[in-house]
Amino acid sequence: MSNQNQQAVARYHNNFLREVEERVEDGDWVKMCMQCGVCAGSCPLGSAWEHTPQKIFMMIRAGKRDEVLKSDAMWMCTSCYNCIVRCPRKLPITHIMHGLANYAHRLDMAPKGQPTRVIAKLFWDNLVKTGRVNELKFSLAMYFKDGFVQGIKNAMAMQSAGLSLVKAKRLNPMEIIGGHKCKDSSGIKKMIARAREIEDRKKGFTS
Amino acid sequence: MTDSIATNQTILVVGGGIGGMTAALEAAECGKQVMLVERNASLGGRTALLYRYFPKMCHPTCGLEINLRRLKGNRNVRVMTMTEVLSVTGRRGNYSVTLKVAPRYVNENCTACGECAKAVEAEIDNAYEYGLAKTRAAYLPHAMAYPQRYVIDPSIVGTNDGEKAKAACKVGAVDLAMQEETVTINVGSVIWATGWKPYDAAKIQPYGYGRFANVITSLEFERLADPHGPTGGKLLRPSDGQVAKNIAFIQCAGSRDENHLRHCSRICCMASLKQTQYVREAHGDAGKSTVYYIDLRTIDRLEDFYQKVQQDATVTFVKSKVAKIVEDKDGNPVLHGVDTEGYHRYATPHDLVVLAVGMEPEANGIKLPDDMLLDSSGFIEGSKDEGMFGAGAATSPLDVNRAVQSATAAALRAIKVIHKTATVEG
Amino acid sequence: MADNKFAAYICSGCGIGDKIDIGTLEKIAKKEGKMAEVKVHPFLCSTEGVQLISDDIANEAVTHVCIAACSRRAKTEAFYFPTVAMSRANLREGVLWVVAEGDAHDEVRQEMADDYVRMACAEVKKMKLPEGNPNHGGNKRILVVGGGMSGMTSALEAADAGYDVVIVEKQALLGGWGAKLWKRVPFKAPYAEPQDTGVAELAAKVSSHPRIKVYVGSTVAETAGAPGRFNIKIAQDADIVEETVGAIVQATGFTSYDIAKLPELGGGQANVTDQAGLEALAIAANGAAIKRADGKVVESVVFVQCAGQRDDTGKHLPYCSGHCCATSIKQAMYFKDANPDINTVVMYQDLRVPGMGEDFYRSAQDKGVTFTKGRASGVESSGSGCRVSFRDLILDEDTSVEADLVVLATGQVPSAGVDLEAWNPVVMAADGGAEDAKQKKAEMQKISILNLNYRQGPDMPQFKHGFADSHFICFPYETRRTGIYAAGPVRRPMDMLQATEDATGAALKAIQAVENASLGRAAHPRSGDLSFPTARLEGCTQCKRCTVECPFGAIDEDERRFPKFNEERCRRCGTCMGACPVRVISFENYSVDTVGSQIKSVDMPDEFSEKPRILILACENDAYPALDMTGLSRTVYSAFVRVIPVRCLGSVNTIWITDALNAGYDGVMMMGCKKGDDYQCHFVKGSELAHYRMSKIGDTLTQLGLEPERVVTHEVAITDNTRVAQYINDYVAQINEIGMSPMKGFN
Amino acid sequence: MAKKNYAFYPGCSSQKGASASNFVTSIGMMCDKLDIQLNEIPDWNCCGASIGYGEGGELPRLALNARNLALAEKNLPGQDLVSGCPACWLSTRETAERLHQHSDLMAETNVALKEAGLSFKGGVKARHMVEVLIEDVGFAGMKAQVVKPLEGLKIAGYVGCQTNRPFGIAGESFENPMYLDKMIETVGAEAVSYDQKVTCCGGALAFSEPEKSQKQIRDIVESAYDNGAEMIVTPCQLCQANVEIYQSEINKKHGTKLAMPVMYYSQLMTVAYGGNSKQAGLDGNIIHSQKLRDIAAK
Repeated sequence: MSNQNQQAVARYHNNFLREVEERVEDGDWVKMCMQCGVCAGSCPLGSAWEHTPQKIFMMIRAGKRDEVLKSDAMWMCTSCYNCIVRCPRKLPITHIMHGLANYAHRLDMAPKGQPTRVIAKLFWDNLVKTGRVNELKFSLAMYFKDGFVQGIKNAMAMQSAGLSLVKAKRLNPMEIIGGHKCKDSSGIKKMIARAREIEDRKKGFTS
Repeated sequence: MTDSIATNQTILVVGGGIGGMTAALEAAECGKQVMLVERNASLGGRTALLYRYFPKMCHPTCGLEINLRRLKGNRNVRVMTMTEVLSVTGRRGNYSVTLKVAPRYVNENCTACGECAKAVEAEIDNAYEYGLAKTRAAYLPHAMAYPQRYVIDPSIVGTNDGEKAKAACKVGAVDLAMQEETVTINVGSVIWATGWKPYDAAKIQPYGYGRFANVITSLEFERLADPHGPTGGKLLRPSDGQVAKNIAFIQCAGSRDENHLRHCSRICCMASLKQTQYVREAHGDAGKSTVYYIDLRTIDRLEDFYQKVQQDATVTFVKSKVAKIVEDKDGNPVLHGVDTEGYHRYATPHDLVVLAVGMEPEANGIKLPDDMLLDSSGFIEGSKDEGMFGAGAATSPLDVNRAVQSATAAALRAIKVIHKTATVEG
Repeated sequence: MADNKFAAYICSGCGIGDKIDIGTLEKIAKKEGKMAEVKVHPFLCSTEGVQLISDDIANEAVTHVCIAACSRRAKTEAFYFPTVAMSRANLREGVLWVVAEGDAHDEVRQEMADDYVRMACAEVKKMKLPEGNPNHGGNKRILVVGGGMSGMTSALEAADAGYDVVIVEKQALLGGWGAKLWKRVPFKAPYAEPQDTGVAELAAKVSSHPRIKVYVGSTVAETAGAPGRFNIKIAQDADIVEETVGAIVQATGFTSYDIAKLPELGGGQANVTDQAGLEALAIAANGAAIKRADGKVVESVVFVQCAGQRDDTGKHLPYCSGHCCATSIKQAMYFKDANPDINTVVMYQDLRVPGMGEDFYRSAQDKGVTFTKGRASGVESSGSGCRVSFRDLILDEDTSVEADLVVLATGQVPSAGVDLEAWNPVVMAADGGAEDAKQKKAEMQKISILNLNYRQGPDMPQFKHGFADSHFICFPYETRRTGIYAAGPVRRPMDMLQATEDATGAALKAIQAVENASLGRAAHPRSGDLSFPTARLEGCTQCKRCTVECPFGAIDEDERRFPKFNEERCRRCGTCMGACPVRVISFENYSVDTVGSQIKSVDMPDEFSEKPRILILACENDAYPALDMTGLSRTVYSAFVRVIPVRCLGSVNTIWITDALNAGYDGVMMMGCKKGDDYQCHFVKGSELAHYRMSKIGDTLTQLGLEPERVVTHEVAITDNTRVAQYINDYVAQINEIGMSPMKGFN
Repeated sequence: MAKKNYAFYPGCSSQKGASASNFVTSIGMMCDKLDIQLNEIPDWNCCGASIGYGEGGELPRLALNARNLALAEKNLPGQDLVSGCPACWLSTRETAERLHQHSDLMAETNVALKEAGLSFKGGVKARHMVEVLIEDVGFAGMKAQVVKPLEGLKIAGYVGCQTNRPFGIAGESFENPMYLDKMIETVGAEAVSYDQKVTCCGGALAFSEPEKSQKQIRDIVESAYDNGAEMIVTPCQLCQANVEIYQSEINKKHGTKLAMPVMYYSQLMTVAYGGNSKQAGLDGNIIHSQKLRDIAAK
C-alpha cells in the first residue's frame, strides 16, 4: 500500500463515496446517478469495460474502494463524450472517469503497466518539459514503454506508418534534437507545480 | 355575441379533451353555466386517438360516448370548436376573454352525409392519425367526432375542389365565405384543461426518430393497433409494410431526462405494458415484446397489471436506458445498451421500436395569461388571483383516471369562485 | 291532463328519399302507426323542419313525436323537444347506410325502413313524458365521514362552495394520519424539501367554519334513506344524534399494514419500525437529531421499500401503495437535514416517484441519500442495530448493510368497512336461522363505517383489494351507491396531494348528487334522466329478484316484503325491469311494453319468403353506437335485422325474447358490453345478468321446439363497427342454414 | 472588406513537422479568401489534450489552458481564441466555462498563472475554426469563393467526437450533425450518408489500445466504402491521423485493402477555391486522392 493510499484510508474510514466526492474531479456528481445505464451502452469501447460507469458509481456508493481504484475500466475512456451528452442526469461522466483514473494513479492503485496509464504519464511528462508535446519523442517513448526489446518490435510494427508520416512531413526526425518548445517553459513548470500544490492542499493530500 | 352568451356566472373551460369535457359537465350538472372551447374541430382530445385504456383494455370512445350523451342532454354547456383563447384580462370573478374562432367552412346545416368528401379530390395529412394516413380535404375528424359536422380544410378554399364540395352539399352547409372571428366574452372563472402533447421524439437523437422509419412513438403505435387506424389494426411497420412481431418499447423517451423533460410522465410504463398486450392480441404466442426501462412505475392497483404482464412469456423486461439505435441492412432497428441488473451488453434487432414518449404540457405551445402559476415543466399550478385553475393533464402528467379526478376538483374550485361572486353581488 | 296527440315526421333528406319510398312510410305511419299527423320534410333538421315540429307541439297540441330520420345519436341539438315524448326511427344510419346499394336490394331496404317506422310509432304510443320523481328529498347538506386530510378537505371545499357540512371523526381530534406526520412530501414547485403538513391550520378552519358542524369522537351508527334525504344516526359516546343530509363523502382513510406480519424483515424487533413509527420519532425530535426508542441517536438508517407490498406470494399486499417511495425520501431528508453525515440508504426495487416526484428524488440524491436497487431478504439484530441482508440488483450480489434503525415502508390498508362479498353469504345463512351466522354477522357489522340499512349491506361495495374504488377509468367517482362518494386512501392507495385532489372532486360529486336529487333526476351515467322505475305491487310475487339484482342497492324490502324503491338511489338502468318475472316494473318512457310493442309491430314475412327476421337488442351505450358507426363507414350488413336499443342488457326481460320467437322471428341477437373482471357495463352487472338469464332460456326454446342457436349473445365494444357487421352477417347465414322459424304464422 | 481577426491557437499537432502540419498549410489560403486573419497566440502551450488527466489532475490542466487564454487576452485583446484542433478547442472551452462557473477555481488558477507572470480575467471566448466558418462566414460566404467545384466527388463527412460533443456546433445534433455535409456540398461535392459519422476513432487510445481503436477505425472506413464514398473528410486532427495512418496496419492484420483518403475540410475548400496541391497540403497525406489532385492541377 502506498503511503498516500494508507493516508486516504485512514482519512475516510470506509466512506468511499465521501472520499470520491472530496478528492476526485467532479466526484460530487456520483451520488446523482439513477442507474439508467445509458453511459454504459454509449461507450465506444464499452465491451472492454470491466465495470461500466454507472456500475462504478454504484460500487462507489457500496464502498467497493479497492475494486474501483484497481480497475482498469476508467482507463478505457476515449474521451468521446457520448456518455456526457446522453446522461439524463447531466453527470459529467467523462470527467468523473478521468478523475477516478487520475486518483487511482495518484494513489498508485491503478493497474501497473496499464497502457493508457503509462502513456498518459509519458504524455504529461513530455509536455511539462517544454510546454508543448514533441510527437516524435512521445512516440518513441511509447514504443519503449514496455522495455527495449518490445520497443524495437513496436517501432518496427509501426515502421511503415512512421515512414509515411516522415515522407508526408508530418513526423520530423530532427525533433529528436530539440524541436518545438515554449519560450517560457520554466514559467510553465512553476505554474503547473503551483497548481498541483494548491490542488493537493485542497484535497487533503499531505505529501 | 358577447354578454348574451356568458356572464360572470359562467365558467369558461379551455380544452375539450377528457379533462375539459369532465370539468365542463361536472360543473354543468351542478347547474352552472359553462362555455367549453376547443381548438380542434371536435371534442375528445388525445384520448379519442387511443386504441385502448389501461388497465381494463377498454376503449376510450366508450367513455366518450357517455360524456357526449351527457353533453347532448345538458343545455348548460355551450360548446365552441375551432376556438382558441387569445387573451384573458380582468380578475377573479370577472374575466374578459377574447376568443378566436377559425372558420370551419361548414355550418350547422351539415348532416354529416359525407357528399362533400366524395366530391373533393385533394388529400391532406390526417392529423387524427398523426400523419400516418391521408384524408380528403373535406373530412369528418373521426367516427365519434362531435360536433358531427364535416370540416373543409382551408387549403381548398378558393380552389376548384372547394367549389366542388360546395356544389355537392344538398343542404347548403358548405360556406366558403366564412371568416375567422374574434369574440370577447365575460366569465367568472377559467379552467385551463389544455392537456398535454407528446414530447418531440426527434429531439431524442440517439433513437433516430425521423431518421429510421421503424422507430415510432407510442401514440403512433396506438393508431397502428386501432382497427379504425391507418393499417386497420394490423401492426405493420412503416418502412416496408411488413408485419412487426418483435417489438421493443423504450421507456422514458424524453421523460426523467434533464436534456428533455425533467419530470416523470407517469403514464408511459402502464402505456407500454398495455401495448405489449396489443402485440399479444395481434400475434398470440408468436409476438415478442421487450420493455427497456429504468424503473417500472405502476403504482397502486396498476401493479396488478404489471404482475399479469410479467406472467406473459412473450414479454421481456430489460432494466436499461437504451443508449442508441442503429439500423441494419434490412431496416431493423438495432438497440444498443447495457442491462444494468448485473452487466449484460446487448445489441438487439427488433422489427419495430416504440418510443414511450413523455408528456409535455400542451400549454407550453400557447400563450397563457401572465397571472398563471406554472411549475418547472410548465404544468399549471393555478393563478395568482385564485380565479383560474388547471385541470387534467395540464396540471401534471396524469393518466385518464387521475385527469378526470383533477378536472372534477377543478370544477368545484371554479364553482366556488362563481358562488363567491354571486354572494358578493347578491 | 290533455289528450295524447301523436305525430310522425319523416325526413327525406340525406338521400333517404332517393332510396326509400317515402309515400309508403307515410302510409304506414298513418294506417298502422295510427299517427294523427304525418308530415314529410326534405331536410327535417333544418331550422324550418324543426320549426314545423315545434309549431305542431305549440299549436296542434302534439304530445308524442315520432321522428323518422337519422339515428337518435345524431342531430340532438335540432331534435330537442323536452316537453313531449319522442321516439326516433333510424332510417339513415340504420337502413340507408348499411343496406347494400343497388336495385336488387330495394325491396329489403324498403321493408327495413317500413319496419323501423312501425316500431318507432309503436314505441312512442307506449311512452309517457317523464316528469321526474315527485317523492324526492331536498336536503342539500353533506356528510363527511372521516376527519383526516381528505375528509377535512372535502368538508371545507363543500362548505366554501356554500353547502352545509356535517363531519364525523372517530378520534377525539381532527387530523387523521396527517396530524401524525412531522412534515409532508412537497406538493408544489420546486418539489425539493419536506413541507409543513398544514393539518393544524386546516383543522382550525374546519372547526371554525360557520357551515361545518364537527362531531369528533363519533361514528355513524346508521345511515338510512337516499340522496337528498339521508337520515344519519351519529353515535357520540353513549348518545345518538340524528342529522339529515343529502349526500355522503366517505373519507375514512387507511391503516398501516401491520409490521408484525413481517417478521422476516424484522417486524417486531426493537430497532425496526414502519414509516408511521419514524414520523413519531421525528416529531419527538422536533428538528433535532432523531433518536431511537432506546434513546440512541440514529447515525445510520435503512429504508426498506415495498415491505409487505407488491407481493406475489399471496401472503401480503399485492398492490403498491404509491406514496411510500416519496415518503421514505422525505424521511431520509429528516436525517440528512439534521446531520448530513448520517448514512441513509433507501433500498428499492423500482423507485416510484411519478410526475414532479422526480425532482424530489433528485433533491434527496443531492442531499446525499443513497439509493440502492436491491431486494431485502432479511433484517436481524446486529450489534446495537440491525443488519439488512439483500440482493444488490445492480452489483448482482448478495450482501448486507448495517444500520442503527430500519424503516419498513409498509402499505396502506383501506378502512372501507364491511366487504359485501363476504357479508352476503353470512346474511343469507343468518336469515336462514343459522346461529353462528347470526353471530358472525353481528361481528362483521362492528367494522362497518356507514351502517347503511340497505337491503344489500351496510357499506359500499369494495372493488379490488378492499378499496372502495370505482371500476371506471373515465368515471372515477362512479360508485355503486348513489350519493355516496369515497375519497382519499379508502378509495385507492394514494399520497396526500392526490388525496386532497380526490377529496375536492368527491365534494363536487356530493354537491351534484344533492342538486340532482332535489330535482328528482338521475345521477351519472344517465345524468338528468327524469324517468324512474315504478312497480305495480299488486302483481308482485315477492320473488326478490329486483332487490337482489339491483347493482346500486336502490331497492329495499318493505314491512310486507314488497320491493321498496328508493328512486334517488336509482341509476335508471332497468336491471330490475329485466329481472322481474311478472313484468310489473317499468319506466314512463322505457318499459316492457315500449320494447315489446316494437317487437310485435314488425311485419313478419311468411316461412317461404326466404326473408328471415332477426331481432337485435343492442346496449345503447356501446353496441348501438358501434352499429351507427358501421353506418357512418358505410359497412354493409344484412337487411333482415331489426335493431332496438336498450338501456342496458340487464334491462332485457326474457318476455321480449319469447315474444319475438312467438312472433316468428328467426333469431335474436343480444349485444352488450364486456363482462367479467374487466367489465365495461356501465351498470356493473347488466351484461353479466343478461348472459346468465339467456343461459336459462334454453328450456324455453326447447319447449317451443326451437334450436338453441336462435338466441345468441355477443360482447360488443364501441369500436367494433366492422366486427358487428360480421357478427350480423354470419348469424344471418347461420339462420339460413338452420332454416326459418317454425313459429311463423301462428300469431 | 475588413479582415476578421482571431487569436489563433494552432496546437501541438499543427506545428511544423507534426502530424497535422498540413492542416495549417491548408487553412492559409482558405482564410485569405474568406478574410480571416489568424494571429498566432505568442508562446502558446499544450492544452493537455484528452489524455492529460492521467497524470495532470484538474487544476494543472486548467492552468495550462488558462495560460493560453490569458496570453490571448493580454496580447490579442478583443479577439476570440480560435483553434483548428478539437482537443485544443475543447480543453480551452471547458476551462473557460469552468472558470466562469466556479469563482474558486478561477482564483486558484490565477494563483498558479501568477507563477508564469500572467492572469486571466475571463474575457476570452474559445471557438473552433469550423464555428468561425459557419457562424462568421456562413455557408453562402464559403460558397461564394468556390471556383473549382469538386463535382463528382463522393465524400463521407466524418465529424467524430470532440468537435461534436459535448459542445458541438450550435444548432446541430450530437447524433447526426449536418454541417460537415453542408460544407461538402458547399464546395460542390456530394456528401454520402453512412452510419459512422460520429463514431469515435479511439482517440488517444490509438496508442495504448491499438486493437480496440483499430476496430473503430475499420468500422468507420468500411462504412464509408459501403456507402460509396471515395474519401473521408473531417474537422479533427486526431481523427484524421488515426483514420488515415492505421489503415495500413489494419490491412496488414486483417488482409483488408483499405486505402481511403482522409482529408480536412480545409483541404477541400482550398482546392475548390483554386488552390494547388501544395497550398491544400495534399502532399501531407499518406493516402492520396487522385481525383482531388487532378482537380487541384486543373
